[in-house]
Amino acid sequence: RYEPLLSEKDDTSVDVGEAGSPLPDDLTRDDLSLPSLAEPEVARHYTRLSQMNWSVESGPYPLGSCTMKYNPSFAEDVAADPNGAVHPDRSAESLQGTLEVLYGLQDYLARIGGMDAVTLQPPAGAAGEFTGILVAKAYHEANGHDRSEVIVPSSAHGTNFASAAMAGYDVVELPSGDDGRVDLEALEAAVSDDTAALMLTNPNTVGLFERDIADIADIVHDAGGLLYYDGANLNALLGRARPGDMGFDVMHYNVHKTFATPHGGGGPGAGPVGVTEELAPFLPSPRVREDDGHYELFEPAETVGKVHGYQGNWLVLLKAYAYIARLGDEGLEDASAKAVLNANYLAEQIDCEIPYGPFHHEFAATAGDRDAADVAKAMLDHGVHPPTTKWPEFVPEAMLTEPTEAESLDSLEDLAAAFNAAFDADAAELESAPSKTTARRIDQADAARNPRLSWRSIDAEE
Amino acid sequence: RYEPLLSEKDDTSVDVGEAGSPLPDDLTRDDLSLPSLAEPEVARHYTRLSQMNWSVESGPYPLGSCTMKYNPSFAEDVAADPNGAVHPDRSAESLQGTLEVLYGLQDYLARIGGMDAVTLQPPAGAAGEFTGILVAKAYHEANGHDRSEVIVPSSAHGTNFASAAMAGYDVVELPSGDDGRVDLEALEAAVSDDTAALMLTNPNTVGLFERDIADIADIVHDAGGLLYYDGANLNALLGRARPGDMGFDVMHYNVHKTFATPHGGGGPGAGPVGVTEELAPFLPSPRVREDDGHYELFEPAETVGKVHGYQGNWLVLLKAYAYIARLGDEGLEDASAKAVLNANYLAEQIDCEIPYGPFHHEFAATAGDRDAADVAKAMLDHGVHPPTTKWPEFVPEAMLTEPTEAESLDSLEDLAAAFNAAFDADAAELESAPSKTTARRIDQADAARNPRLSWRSIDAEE
Amino acid sequence: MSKRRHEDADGSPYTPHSPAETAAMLDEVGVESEEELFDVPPEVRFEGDLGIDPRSERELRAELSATLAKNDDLTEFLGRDHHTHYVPSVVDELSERAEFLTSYTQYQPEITQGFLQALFEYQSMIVELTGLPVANCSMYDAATALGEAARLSDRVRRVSGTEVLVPELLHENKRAVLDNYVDGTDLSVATYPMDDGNVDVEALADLAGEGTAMIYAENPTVRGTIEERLSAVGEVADDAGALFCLGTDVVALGLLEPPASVGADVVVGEADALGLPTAYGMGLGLFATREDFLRQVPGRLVGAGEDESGRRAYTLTLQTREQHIRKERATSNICTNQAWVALRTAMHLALLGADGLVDLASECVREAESLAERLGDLKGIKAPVHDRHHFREFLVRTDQPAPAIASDLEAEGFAVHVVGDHRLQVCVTEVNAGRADDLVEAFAEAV
Amino acid sequence: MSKRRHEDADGSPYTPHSPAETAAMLDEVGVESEEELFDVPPEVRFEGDLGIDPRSERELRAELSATLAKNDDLTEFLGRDHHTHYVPSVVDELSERAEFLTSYTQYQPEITQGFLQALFEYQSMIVELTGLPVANCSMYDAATALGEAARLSDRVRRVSGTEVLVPELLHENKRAVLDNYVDGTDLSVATYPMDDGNVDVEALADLAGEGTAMIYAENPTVRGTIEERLSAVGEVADDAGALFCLGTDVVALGLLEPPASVGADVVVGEADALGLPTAYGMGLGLFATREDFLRQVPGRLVGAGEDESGRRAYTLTLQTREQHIRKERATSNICTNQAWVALRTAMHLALLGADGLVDLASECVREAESLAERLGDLKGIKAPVHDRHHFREFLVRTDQPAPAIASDLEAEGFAVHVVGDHRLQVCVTEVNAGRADDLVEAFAEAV
Repeated sequence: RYEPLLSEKDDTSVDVGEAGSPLPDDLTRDDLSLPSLAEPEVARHYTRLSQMNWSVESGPYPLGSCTMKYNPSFAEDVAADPNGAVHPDRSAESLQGTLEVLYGLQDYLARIGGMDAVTLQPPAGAAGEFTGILVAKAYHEANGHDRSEVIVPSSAHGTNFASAAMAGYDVVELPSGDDGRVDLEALEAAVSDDTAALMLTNPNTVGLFERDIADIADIVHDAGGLLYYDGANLNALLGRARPGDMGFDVMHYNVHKTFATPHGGGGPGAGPVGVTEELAPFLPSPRVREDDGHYELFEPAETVGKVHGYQGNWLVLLKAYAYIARLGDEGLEDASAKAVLNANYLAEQIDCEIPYGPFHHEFAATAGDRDAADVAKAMLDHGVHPPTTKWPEFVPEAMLTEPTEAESLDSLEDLAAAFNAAFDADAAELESAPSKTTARRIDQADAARNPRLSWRSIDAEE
Repeated sequence: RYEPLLSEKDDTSVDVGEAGSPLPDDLTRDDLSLPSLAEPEVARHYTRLSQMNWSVESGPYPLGSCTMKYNPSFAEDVAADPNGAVHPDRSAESLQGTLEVLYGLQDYLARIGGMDAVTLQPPAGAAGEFTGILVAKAYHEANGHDRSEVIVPSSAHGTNFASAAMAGYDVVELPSGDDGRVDLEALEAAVSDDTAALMLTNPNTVGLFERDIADIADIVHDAGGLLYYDGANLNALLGRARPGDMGFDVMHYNVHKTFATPHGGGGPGAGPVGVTEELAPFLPSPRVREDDGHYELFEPAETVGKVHGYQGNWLVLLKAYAYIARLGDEGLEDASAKAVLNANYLAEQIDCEIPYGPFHHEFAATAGDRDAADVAKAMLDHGVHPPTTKWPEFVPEAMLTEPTEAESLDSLEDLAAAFNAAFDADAAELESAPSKTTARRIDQADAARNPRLSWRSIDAEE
Repeated sequence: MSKRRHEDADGSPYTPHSPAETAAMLDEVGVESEEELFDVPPEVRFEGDLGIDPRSERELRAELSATLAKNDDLTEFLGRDHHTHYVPSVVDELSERAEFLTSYTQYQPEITQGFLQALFEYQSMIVELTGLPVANCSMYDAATALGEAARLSDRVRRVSGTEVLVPELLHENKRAVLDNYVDGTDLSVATYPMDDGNVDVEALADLAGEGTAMIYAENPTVRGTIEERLSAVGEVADDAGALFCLGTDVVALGLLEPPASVGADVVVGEADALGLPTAYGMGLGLFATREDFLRQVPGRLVGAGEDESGRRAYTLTLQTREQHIRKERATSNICTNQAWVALRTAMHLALLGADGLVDLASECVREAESLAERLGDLKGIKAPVHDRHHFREFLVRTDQPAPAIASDLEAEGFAVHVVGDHRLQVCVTEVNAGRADDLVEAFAEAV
Repeated sequence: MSKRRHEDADGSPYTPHSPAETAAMLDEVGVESEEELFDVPPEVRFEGDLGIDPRSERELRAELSATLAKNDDLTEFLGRDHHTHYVPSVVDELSERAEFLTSYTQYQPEITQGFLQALFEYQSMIVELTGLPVANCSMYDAATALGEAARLSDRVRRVSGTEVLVPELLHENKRAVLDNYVDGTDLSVATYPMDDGNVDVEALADLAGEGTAMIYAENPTVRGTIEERLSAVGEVADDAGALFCLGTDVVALGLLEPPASVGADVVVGEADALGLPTAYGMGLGLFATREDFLRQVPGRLVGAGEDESGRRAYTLTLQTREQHIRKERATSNICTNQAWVALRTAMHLALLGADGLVDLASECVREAESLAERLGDLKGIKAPVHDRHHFREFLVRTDQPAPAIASDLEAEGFAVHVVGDHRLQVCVTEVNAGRADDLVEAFAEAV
């Protein structure tokens, strides 16, 4: 099955002058080359491409730490409301509906996270991390603290390291303890007067709750640092534990992970940030407040400024609001309950070693003497998406698996069968997998050595 | 690839009393068995089923006489307007928007067909035929004519025969002439005092324009009969010729064929009927009229009554309006021009005999000494939908092919390649085809001999 | 070849031909122009303008949005054979997938297994709901399904009569359609009386006899009452050697007695109450019947069979009943039916499941009872008029003239049915129940 | 096992577990209850209520529809980095197909070829439009793309300076984001003056020098003017050994000078003007650059390669630049980006084609010129303020206070930008051009 590139379907070049440009020649391009197809051709092209793509509606998608759960269709209809299609520079008075939703979402997220104030501006989780660290930095600066380090456990997402560095901090990596959790002694040793913050994911990236969280908070706070909560795994705790109650000062929420907004093949997401009262004055501008039923935008007193050109990914935020409101307390609790139950049940069905435990919503199986990437490719032939592979690094040949609450018992059985078949495959089978997919195994090293990033570069070679 | 039946996924049975029925037991069922699945499971089920289904957005769909052309997406958005989601029993005063669209469509169709009055009530083409014949019958009865026969050419759609019979007429079959058209002498012989109407498709079902249409009209009219136009092939004539101008008294329009409303795997369609002024008083009730910008429903003076519980398939009519208004005169003309050009071009590329011609929008190739159904199955493996096979019957092993205007030159080349490869296939290949499809060749005779029409009947067998 | 389309902007936006391609194709075909290909004699050639102005997609969407906004925004308490339930968004998402929406009837089953299975599942769910073993893929609507049922009674050998007995309270539109459907047969239609909203079984028994071809009853009736003696109706039909055709709807079937258990030979009715939003009467005709009548069934049937590799596969079956094979001797002229609506109804049923459907149907009983009671408490109103259980809707007798009250209600933003000088009909489902208090208040003002 | 879910109706509608299944699973796992699985110490266990009421899908759709309807229905003549063009319906249909919408980043390319190819095509179209050979899959928006460009200038070895020069007329939001993006670097931001809406090239040349890391200019500018001496800006940057970063948008690129030809090293800007309806500032950041900086590019890149059978296949590539591999030494922290918006933009570009894009861009010039002229004819107004060509938007100087005029216009149903005490900004595209006459009339009343 092959779908030609748009450029292989058409190679029209238009002379801009001949096409009736209203500008003097020296201000315009001479010509423009873009495929020029009629709607029926475009419709078929993208329909065919879509059929070569895996999605949550295709089957299980147990990417650990990515939380690929079912995305309710009704939220798309809500987001398509033409009354929500407004320009960001309109007066607050003329946008009371939009502001009411944003205010409501700020409130929901504050409740869920146990936080005092929330900004919705960051357009993705990593942007939320950057924002949270900027806020922490501004807090320290306002308090006259000169702190240069952010501590990040080795099991953390790469974004934690990158976001801290982006804000100008030195990153101190904290190795995981033998039990897969934060090693309190190592933490004691790592904190200092230079510690601006510890960034922590809880449950962590092998699904373990950091049971010593109260002690961790004390250690960091005693050193004058702030505690940052990475919301990637919040789906494991809804209604059971709140970062604010655990002692976190600042956190981000990943709305596609926890609140079922579609990931769209790589975004848009949204990474709202919640903080305690102390940090609220530093949040990005503007935020929404309510005054006697009237909503208005305001600039926090010591705001860090802006992290997005406008107010973030509005349509995503609207869908997150819809999801939270659809579920309510009991639905959110049920989501976490079933996410955790599913992970534990699936783990029972898989014939391979799973270090650590008891885990919550995800677990890191180890492929042992096999290459986890090979096992993943073999799973493709069994009609499922494989887990996240080779991460976190401290689990050898990790297969980080998160089925989410949306998988049925039948689906978990299918997933387990795929796992076990792939684990049982011999070396030759593993090497030649996958064979039933749109593309066979792709040589990624070669693609990187010889980058061809546009159809022009393909044409140039051929 | 196999997707289980819903019933294989779940077999819930609910005790109605236990479920809290508000009615006395003797008025209710005891229990109800239906699959009970959650939304994520239902979403995957139908997503997977959809992926096992060919459509116009999948590729060429050249079913002769079915006119499977591109269905513009914007018409779906128009049809989704919540202001159009109204109950049919509302007062006309409160539905001026809906009535305005219906009135506008009556007007457009009258212009396109060259007719004086149009009803939009028939919910499909065959229902349109039945309606048209009922109107003709009422006309004859009102004029004191006692006529018992409807003449239908052998090349006509099966619905023509069935619709005439349904209205109580005897059907007189008129064999095609040697040139594939109506044989005037045979027609002369067939008409009589008993002739209520001649039903004619023009261009006919092998794509030939009935050049003698003026003579045909005279013969039928002279005998006191009416001339009925089957609109199945109207897509070949838009803006070039109008049934009303050709002497037809009554016609139906197939909106999915001519005006690009989606066929939905078998409907809903719409079969509006247009008539001359003489027949207008007999049209179904109600129709829409306009009075100084105000729209109202009225009952035609000698109406045949109703052919649908309400006003037909409103959402389909709305999409038809949108399509016609999008194209306008020039767009409609272009559609027919390209439909005819595509058919003639494709015919040039196919290595097999095509009797008759010159044709308009479709042609009947003959598979010669091959079984047309086998050739069709072989085409499936080349990634296209095959033509209509074995019809019309007077072309041996017919492959009635109608590419429509929506196919690009590239797509026609693909289609021709598939045709030619299938024609070139040897007997063994033909017999074993298809091999690349979701299902292999299905034994339809066996399915009919041993009908299993529900999952209950499957369970009963197993 | 470049597809540059610029010069061709006046044509259809859905013809993917660049001028260069058109020229090359004309050349290959051997003509100078597209017009040459039209073999239309000059005397019938149309040379005028149709007078239809093209609009851009953007203009047209704005125009039609403005036009439809001319419909008044009323809260509808309307029923009478066209019922409104909430359709989950995912039904739109799934049914509007192009593979479903833009496909044709399944003439090539090997590449249309998806739709065929979905229709097979629809048939299966109707079988579960009716208890009858054969259900077709769809009829246009309840009225035409009734017409087809009557015609079926005319084809069935064991039936000797020619009279179709229908309730005096039959929806006037259904009656009008039925009249047309039997117009070409020997059948005639007569009515039997009702007793407080239900079939007057004794009167029916008096009317029925050898001359009866079919007895039609409804549950719920057009006035929303739930029949209490359906089995007796079935017996009357049996005794008369007539078919018993029961009209119902897909939601009511979730709670009420299954038609097979009261002796129904044919079930018709409205299936669009699930899956399809209110659409100005656009419908989905339910049609189920007994095994004996399998080869007399109108419409499409999907059957399970096997493919060459022995795996289960689905296909349209028993097509020799149909017009494209049997021509004038077909069981019906139906070709294009309402397959896509059936798909949507099946999706909605799958989402509801057994529990959900029972709950929804129960809500239809409770809301109607509750609203009738509250309206009945108002001075100048009797509701419900019939001393029966009701499903979704009920009759209201008003001391004041009903049309004037309905008009007042419309001015307040509510639509109800006027069914007589002093009779209104009110229908309530989960969709409008939230406005029931407001309706009662508006009634209180109006009466 | 029966999936009867009735008793479980209070949970999430999106967890497909029947009570029986849940019980069996708990048993298999070896615990009594779901709660046992939560390894949360009592001291941090949350025992309260969140206080969020669940709503049914039907209720919630009605509620949110009512809430959003509280937004006033204004015709927006607004631009300034967030531009509105008509998005064809088919873009919604195709992009909302679940296979696109509900997929994740393409970590398993063998089963995500569809999205990868679509993103490869997006990159390719941006390459055609900018003339630069490397385009990434997306940034969040124009402002963050500018921030990333500045950070790139900090990583590029050939650049020794630390000052980023931006126009004094830069959008205030963009400046605020840029400040934060350079906060953790050695970079600082300074402004250079404008001359009648365009870059004051001579003043810029005076400011630029060894200390300059990057010069940023825009075309069109935030005031809608079209730059006339961009090549000179490029030369200033070259002379200073600084990067030349050009901000633009995807529609303007269809008509204006291609960035590569004026010496741009990086192109950033707004790509959401196509494909995405106005969405309260939700964006799509364009990012393209020179081959030399390939390994410094932030964000995702899709490359073409081969699969084992030698057929072309697509994959995310050069991932060693990224945070999940390189951690704190990554070229950016970006992970989730705006891939789906890029998909939509590519779809819109594919529908427009070369002709369509040139036409659309030309319309942006013509409509702005025409509206500015008509407004300029009014007493008490000068429009356009700048004696330049304009793209979509232009500045209006008013004798009366601008905020009061804007307020009057809003009361008449129009939104325009207030950019100073006596300055308004007006943006016109094909979407609002049909209301331009009404706007002129409202202006005439207001001034």
